[in-house]
Amino acid sequence: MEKYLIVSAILFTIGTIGVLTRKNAIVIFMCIELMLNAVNLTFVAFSRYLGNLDGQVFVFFVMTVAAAEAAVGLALMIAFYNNRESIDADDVNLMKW
Amino acid sequence: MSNILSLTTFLPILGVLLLLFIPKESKGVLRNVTLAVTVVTFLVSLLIISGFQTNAEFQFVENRPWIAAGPFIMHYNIGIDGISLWLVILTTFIMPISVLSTYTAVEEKVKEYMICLLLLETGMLGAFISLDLFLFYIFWEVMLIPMYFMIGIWGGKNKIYAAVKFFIYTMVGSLLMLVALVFLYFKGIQAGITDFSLLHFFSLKLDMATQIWLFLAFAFAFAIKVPMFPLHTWLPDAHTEAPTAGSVILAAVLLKMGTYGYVRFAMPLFPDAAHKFAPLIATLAVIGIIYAALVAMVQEDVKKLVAYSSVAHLGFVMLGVFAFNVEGITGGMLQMLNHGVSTGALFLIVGFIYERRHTRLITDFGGLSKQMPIFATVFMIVTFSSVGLPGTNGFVGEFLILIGAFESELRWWTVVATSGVILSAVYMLWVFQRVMFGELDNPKNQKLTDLNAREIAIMVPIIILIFVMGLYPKPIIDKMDPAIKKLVAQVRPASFAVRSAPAAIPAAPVALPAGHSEAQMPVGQPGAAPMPAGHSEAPPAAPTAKTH
Amino acid sequence: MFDNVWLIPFFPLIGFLFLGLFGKKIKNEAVIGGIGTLMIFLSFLVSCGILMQMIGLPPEQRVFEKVMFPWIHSGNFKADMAFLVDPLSVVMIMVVTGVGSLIHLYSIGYMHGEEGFYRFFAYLNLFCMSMLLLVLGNNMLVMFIGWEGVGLCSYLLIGYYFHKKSAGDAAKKAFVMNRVGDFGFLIGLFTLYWWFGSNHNIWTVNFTEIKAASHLLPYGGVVTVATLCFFLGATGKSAQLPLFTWLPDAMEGPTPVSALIHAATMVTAGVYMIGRMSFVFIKSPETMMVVAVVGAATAIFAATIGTAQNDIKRVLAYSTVSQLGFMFLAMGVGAFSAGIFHLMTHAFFKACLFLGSGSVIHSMHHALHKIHAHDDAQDMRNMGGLKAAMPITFITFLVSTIAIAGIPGFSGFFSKDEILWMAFANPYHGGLNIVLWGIGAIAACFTAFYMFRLVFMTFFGECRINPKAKSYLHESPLTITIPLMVLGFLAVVGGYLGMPKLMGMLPNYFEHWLDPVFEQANHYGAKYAHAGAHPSHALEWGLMGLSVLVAVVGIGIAFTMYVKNRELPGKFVATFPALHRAVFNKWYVDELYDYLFVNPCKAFGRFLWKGFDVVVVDGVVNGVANVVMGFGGIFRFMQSGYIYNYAASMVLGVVVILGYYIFK
Amino acid sequence: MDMILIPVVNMTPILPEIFLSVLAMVLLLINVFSPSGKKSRLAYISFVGIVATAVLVGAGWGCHIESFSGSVVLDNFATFFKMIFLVSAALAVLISDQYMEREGCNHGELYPMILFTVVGMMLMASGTDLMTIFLGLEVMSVSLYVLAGFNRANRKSNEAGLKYFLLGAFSTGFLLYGMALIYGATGTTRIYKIAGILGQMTLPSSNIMLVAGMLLMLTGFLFKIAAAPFHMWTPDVYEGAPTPMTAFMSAGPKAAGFAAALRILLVAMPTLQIEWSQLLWIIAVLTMTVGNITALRQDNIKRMLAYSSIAHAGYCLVGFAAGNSTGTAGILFYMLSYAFMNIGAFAIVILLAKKGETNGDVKDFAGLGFKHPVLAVAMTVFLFSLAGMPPTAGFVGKFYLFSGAIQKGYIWLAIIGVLNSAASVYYYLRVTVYMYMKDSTEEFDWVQVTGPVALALIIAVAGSLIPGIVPSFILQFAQNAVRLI
Amino acid sequence: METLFFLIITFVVLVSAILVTTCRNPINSALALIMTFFCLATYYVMLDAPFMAAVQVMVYAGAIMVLIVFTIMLLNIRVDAAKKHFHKVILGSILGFFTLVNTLFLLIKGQSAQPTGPYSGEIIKQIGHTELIGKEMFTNFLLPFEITSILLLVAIVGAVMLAKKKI
Repeated sequence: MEKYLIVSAILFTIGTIGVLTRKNAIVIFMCIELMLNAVNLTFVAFSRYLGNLDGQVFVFFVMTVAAAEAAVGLALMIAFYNNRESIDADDVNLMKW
Repeated sequence: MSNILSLTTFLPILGVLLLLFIPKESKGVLRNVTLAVTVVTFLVSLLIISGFQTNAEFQFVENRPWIAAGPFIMHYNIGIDGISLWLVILTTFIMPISVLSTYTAVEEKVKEYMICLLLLETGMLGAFISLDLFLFYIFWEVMLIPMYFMIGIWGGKNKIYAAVKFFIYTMVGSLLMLVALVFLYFKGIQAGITDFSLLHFFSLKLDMATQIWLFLAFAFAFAIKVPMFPLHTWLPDAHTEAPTAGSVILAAVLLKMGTYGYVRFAMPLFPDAAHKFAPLIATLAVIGIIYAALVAMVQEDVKKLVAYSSVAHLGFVMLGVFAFNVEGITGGMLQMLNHGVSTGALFLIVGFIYERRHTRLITDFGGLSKQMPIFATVFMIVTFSSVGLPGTNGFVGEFLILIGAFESELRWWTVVATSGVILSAVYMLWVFQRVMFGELDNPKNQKLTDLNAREIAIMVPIIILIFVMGLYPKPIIDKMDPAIKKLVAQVRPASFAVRSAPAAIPAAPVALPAGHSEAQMPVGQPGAAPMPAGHSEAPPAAPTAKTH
Repeated sequence: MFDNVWLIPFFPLIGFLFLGLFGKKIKNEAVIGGIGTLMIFLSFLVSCGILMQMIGLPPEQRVFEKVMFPWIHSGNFKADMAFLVDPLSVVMIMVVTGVGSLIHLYSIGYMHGEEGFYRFFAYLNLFCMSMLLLVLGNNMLVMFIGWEGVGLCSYLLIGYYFHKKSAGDAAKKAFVMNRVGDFGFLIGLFTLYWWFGSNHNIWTVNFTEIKAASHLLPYGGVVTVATLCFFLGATGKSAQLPLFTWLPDAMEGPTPVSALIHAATMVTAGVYMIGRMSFVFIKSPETMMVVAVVGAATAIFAATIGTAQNDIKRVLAYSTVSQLGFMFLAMGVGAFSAGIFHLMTHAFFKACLFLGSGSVIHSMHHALHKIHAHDDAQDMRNMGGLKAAMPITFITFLVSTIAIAGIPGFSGFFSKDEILWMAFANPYHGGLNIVLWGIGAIAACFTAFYMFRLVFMTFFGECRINPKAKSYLHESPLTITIPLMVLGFLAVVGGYLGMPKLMGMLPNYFEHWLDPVFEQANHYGAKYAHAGAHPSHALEWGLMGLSVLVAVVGIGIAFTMYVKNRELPGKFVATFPALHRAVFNKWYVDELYDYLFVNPCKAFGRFLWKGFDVVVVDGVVNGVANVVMGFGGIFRFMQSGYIYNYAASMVLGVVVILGYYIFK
Repeated sequence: MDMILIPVVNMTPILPEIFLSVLAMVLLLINVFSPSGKKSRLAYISFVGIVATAVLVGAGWGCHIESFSGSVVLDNFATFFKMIFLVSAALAVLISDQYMEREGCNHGELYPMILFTVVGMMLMASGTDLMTIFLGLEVMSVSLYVLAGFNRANRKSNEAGLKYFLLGAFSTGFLLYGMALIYGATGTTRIYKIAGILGQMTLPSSNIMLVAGMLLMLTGFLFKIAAAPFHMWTPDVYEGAPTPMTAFMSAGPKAAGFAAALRILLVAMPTLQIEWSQLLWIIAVLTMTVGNITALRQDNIKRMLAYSSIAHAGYCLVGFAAGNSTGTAGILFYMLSYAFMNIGAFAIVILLAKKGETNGDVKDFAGLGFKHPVLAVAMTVFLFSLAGMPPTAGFVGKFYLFSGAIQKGYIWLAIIGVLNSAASVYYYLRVTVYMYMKDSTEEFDWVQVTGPVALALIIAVAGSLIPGIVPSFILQFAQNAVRLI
Repeated sequence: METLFFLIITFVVLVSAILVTTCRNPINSALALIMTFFCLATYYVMLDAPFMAAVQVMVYAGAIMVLIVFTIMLLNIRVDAAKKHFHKVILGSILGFFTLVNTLFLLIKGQSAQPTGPYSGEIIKQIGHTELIGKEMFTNFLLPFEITSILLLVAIVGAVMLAKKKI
């Protein structure tokens, strides 16, 4: 089981780094999805190891959530793009200080 | 009759409700109604004096459940004793005068101004009558709000800075006090006390370390309000910018909150710590007296000068209060009243000339005596009252403070403080000279008119009080005497008895065991007989001495 | 009659209140002056009644206390509004009301036409009330009311011509210097009160109670501290070294004020106070010595300054300071009754002198006014030869001058000689006695010199006034001259009340009268007096002769310099310019005080305000606010608006939190 | 193949959620048939619906019903929080209409979204399973992303939505990872079971996986609460979002975050209290300080209120760190009063702003005090309540929060708290300074108070004042609520 | 054999994950992400969770990624500017490194619960994964399941509302 956990940890980290380094909002969102997937892997691994299915049910819900977020998030990005002709995260700084 | 304290306190709120229905264009009506409300409040408060029994107990007590949730139980618990009685009267007395003083001074936003005044009155009265620590804190803070607006809206050039500084400065102190208050409450819970009632906490015994911290927190809050050196800088700003009535109330009543806080809360609640810090506080008080006097001397703005003089006067009060004997505390209490009357009057006087000339710079005046003889007389009387001339009110308090402090451990402090008497004469007379004496050479001053009937009506009661309190203070002292004796007994920790004993018994070594025997005596019980300092002879001491 | 003692201060109080409140409405000066004078005269009548009653009592019963109402009662402290009638206070009330009445009367004429006439009389009445409270108070606190009250009136009256800056300055200076003294008074009071209370559980400020307990007081020690403090109070009120400079300045007030307050009554309060507490003062040999030395030093010091002044009133003022020095010398050598005696005689002749000078000034002023000249009406250099124009003034003035100079047969001789003799023969100060006597004698010589210089410059020689004004000089009206004559008469005969035993013609009524008051003091003094100091009669006669001689020498020098050989003063000045300048400028004491106290205080105050209060104290307050605001700025710019920054902050938080818990 | 037997479940605990969801769906339908100028009716309907829900919720007071095999519970704690959500939603609905009309938004979908948000928050408050809580949180978050970006035409609103979405989703990652670790360490996601398992562990704090899971999960909630250092989104999103939604966001979701975190930590992990209260101690200090100090330098009033809301989260964390009944009851009370005072303050901001959210600087308040005295007085009440001056609800709330810390022995935390609150006074006062003490030629003729806003203001003023003067009854409810979890 | 397979999959998943975060072109990132999802599905199969694998492929690789790619196409997003923000990269890497250290350490040091659950690999294989999941979901986790319906409704409404062209 531990190997899966480690893989998931690495994936989670890669996702985090992606969020921190990329500037395209969609890519950032993809990195977040990567993080969620890493968590999913953890859940499934634990679930398998512990022998109960709660974790896998959880994963199922996480996927739903991811889908919902994707829908709303991408809609937001489109709205943003409509106004600003850009989806660059660095352009999301009208408000600061 | 039993609700008379509540009635007095909340009458101004009723007045506010009344004012709300008066259109803001009818300024005269607004003024007269407010005046009527304050006068009625004053008259009602006179009933309190007549019903007041001369004893040490709290009277007109009302005790109603208010908040009870979780660990906290607060009551609407009010009552007065001799100490708070006169402060209540002072407040109700000053209010009509302040209202009257604004008849021409405030021409804009009259309605709001009057509402602020009335709210302020309720806040001040509430703080003086609260016997529940939490209730006290509420009123203590509530007072800030109307005062803040009074300074900020109707103030002078730098009003915003002054108002905000006043507010935040006071707030910092009182919030720390709040922490201490809650801490104290939890200590009380451990000792079986179930609510915030002040009287219950008087019997609470705390260890020294706790007392020290709590005392410091309380003392800090009160010291800001007093204000004591070096926490005084908000005061000159606030006073200078505030409208006349604001300054009057600030000086006459609000500053008393600080000293009253010491007398009512900080000292009896934490007697040991109070004694421990007495030298420190006395030092600050004395520094305040001298320092404020020196600074006042060189002021260019009359109002600022009076503000600094307040710092000096309040320094005297603190010195007296921390003498821990009847004379000192009585003197302190009297000085609080005196300062309320005379410094209030000084601010009124400054207000009069400011209204006429729209300047307060000393150099803009000179020779006004010629043009305004009545004003000159009034100013002079008040000046000498402030200086503490015997026969005026200022003397009685100052003298009792000094003699009380001299009797106590604070002898050398007293000597220094007494020199403040000289300095007060210097700065007050100097300003009087520069404003009133000399040639009337400024053409603008040559058109000045003397006081009108309203202004005289404002000053007459004050002047009468100045002399009455100076020549026959006995009724006032008598009413507060039992309460002060009780207080002195309360703030008299065992360790202090040890120190004062040698003075009473010539054979010094004998005194130590005497102190021990007294240490077992329950300190601060309401019923404990008041024992003037130096009376603590302990007969069992002699046999013990033989064993040495 | 004793029961009615309260009437004595009460009448002037009524006068004050009436004139103060309604005086402005009364346009008739005669009514105002009449009321003012009547009130104090009524007090005088009551005082006479009391005197009569007291004379009728045996000496040991001549003490009476009258409690009016309780005043300050708090804890151990008790002070009532109460009066003490004893021989000492009777002497004082007689002087105050007597001289006071005369001066009131005088003022009606002198103040004629002044703006604020009513105000003057109101203040004068208030002063009388305060002074009477001072002398009648049965405890230190009532005394202190009077003590400060007279200071207040002095302030008001010196500042009577408030439009003059110098008047305002002088008034303030007087009050502040008095306050310095009051500081001492208070500390002395505290010390005594505290010592009795904490050691013997006697908490009192009452004179009779202190007197009854005074046997408990130790010699020296705490008593020295207390009495020195009291003495500081006395120096302030009575213009002794080092607090004397206000008195000459106080001459800015109208002349009757100078006569009443700054010569006859108020300034003697310090002497009275020491007399009242003689039983305490005597317990401290050190203090006694200090009092004597300060008295003697003041006497000579002021006298020297008096020799070089040209303002007629200033000369008299320095003379007053000097005479007060004599009184303190008397007190310091234990000659209490002699001191009080000199107080009384001095009240007569110095009041007369001042009123006389007032009469001169009045006349000069009118004359100069008529011709619209702006010469100084008080400058002696503008006078001369006035004896012809103003005979009554001249004669009374001359009589008083002789009295103050100490020519036998006049009142000043008796009292001053008694003091000088006691300075020499007192049993307390050992070897210092001769010095004290010597200084006193030289001061007496100076006194005679400058007083006659004054007389010669004013009344003799040719008239130096503006010739056009000369014809307008005339004698003053009756309201002015009557008091002059009465006082002149008293200046002559007053001394016979206290004729030295030595002369044996009359018993020393005065000393006998005061015996009950000072008996105890003398008793205490005997404890440490040098036994056997009993100089012979011959010596006493000899010294008396010597003191007369020095007076005559003084007069002689004055005559030589100012009548016979007018060039001498100029030559003298030319020979010793520095000395003259120093003396003329009052030894630069005022400048010294400015330099030592006034200016540093102001500078320090300014520093505390601008440098400390605004910069340091408020600086800290505002500094805290600014630091907080500064952090606000920093935090604000951390809020960059970039998502990656925000995310980084979150990750950082997570990493730190996790790291701490994992690796702790 | 067996049939899956769907168990018979007690629906009582989620009746309000069901009711609100149905209402929201109905509203969606009504919206479709409402012409674009007549969307206000949706506001009224949803207000009435919320009031009805409140009655429904109130009826559940005193019950303790677990249902859905331990996924959800109806207890006083949940009820109290649901009331807070409903209050904030009701006030938000009342103030939305006028704003949206002015800004020219089609606000038909707004009200269903608000209701869905409330459903999510309610599930967070009453959920006893990490999954329920997580899904509640997501329902709430997703709706909030939409609400923040609701004004599509406005660039700031777009940006707010996007920022909130990206950061929110990011924080969800951590939250989930934490939940995964807890699941791994305990083998379950049911809060009561976790409590049981932890109770049996000898030294739960030595299990790093458990502690780390708890911490990671906590960071997720701290993000919603807007606690430092997870607070950075707050000012930007609050500034950009449509003002009524800012108001709503500052009150409701914050409370929901507290509800979930409180329930998980207090019920499931009391044995780890040393760890989490230590952490919260520091975070409380950071949050208060950063919030207050930064707010000092703000000119835009929405942004200032955003920083102030960070600070207020800090105050609540003080009570949270204490973790005793006084402190937690304080949080409950405070969140309720905060809903009143903060939404009230935002209501005034809405009234004062002009189209396009201009006129939103503190200095634009100049002269309001005497031109619109009633509004100014109301604003003053809100500000003083936010500042914690007696006799307002804000004071009593703070009093209880700090008292909790003192009771727990965290004196210094309380002291830092009060010092912060003293500093905060400055920026609240600044608004009153402008309102009353600065003159302006502005006539404020565009300011008009419509009925719903007036109603909201009245409710808000009453809610900020009355609990300050007679706080006892609400405090007792709060005490009851925390006693039973 | 299984270990080798695992290693290969792990290699692929890591490489594709890194590609997600490094590819300049969002489309490439998206494709890499799809690859990652597939690998994860493989893991799920290896962990006896075939149903999850199926869902993973359908929901993630199918629905979500299609959505994302569609959006990328729709918005016609250009390649990231050549200029890299190095401070961002460095900051991100450092923080990432510490995150990794923390996570790995806690995973290794932490103790998971005892495997006491009823569903061992054999039972799953015997009854069938899908059925078990379904059973769990409709009994124990009925409420969360219902909530997802609301969630999806919210998402739909929100997305439509935000993205529709003209209101």
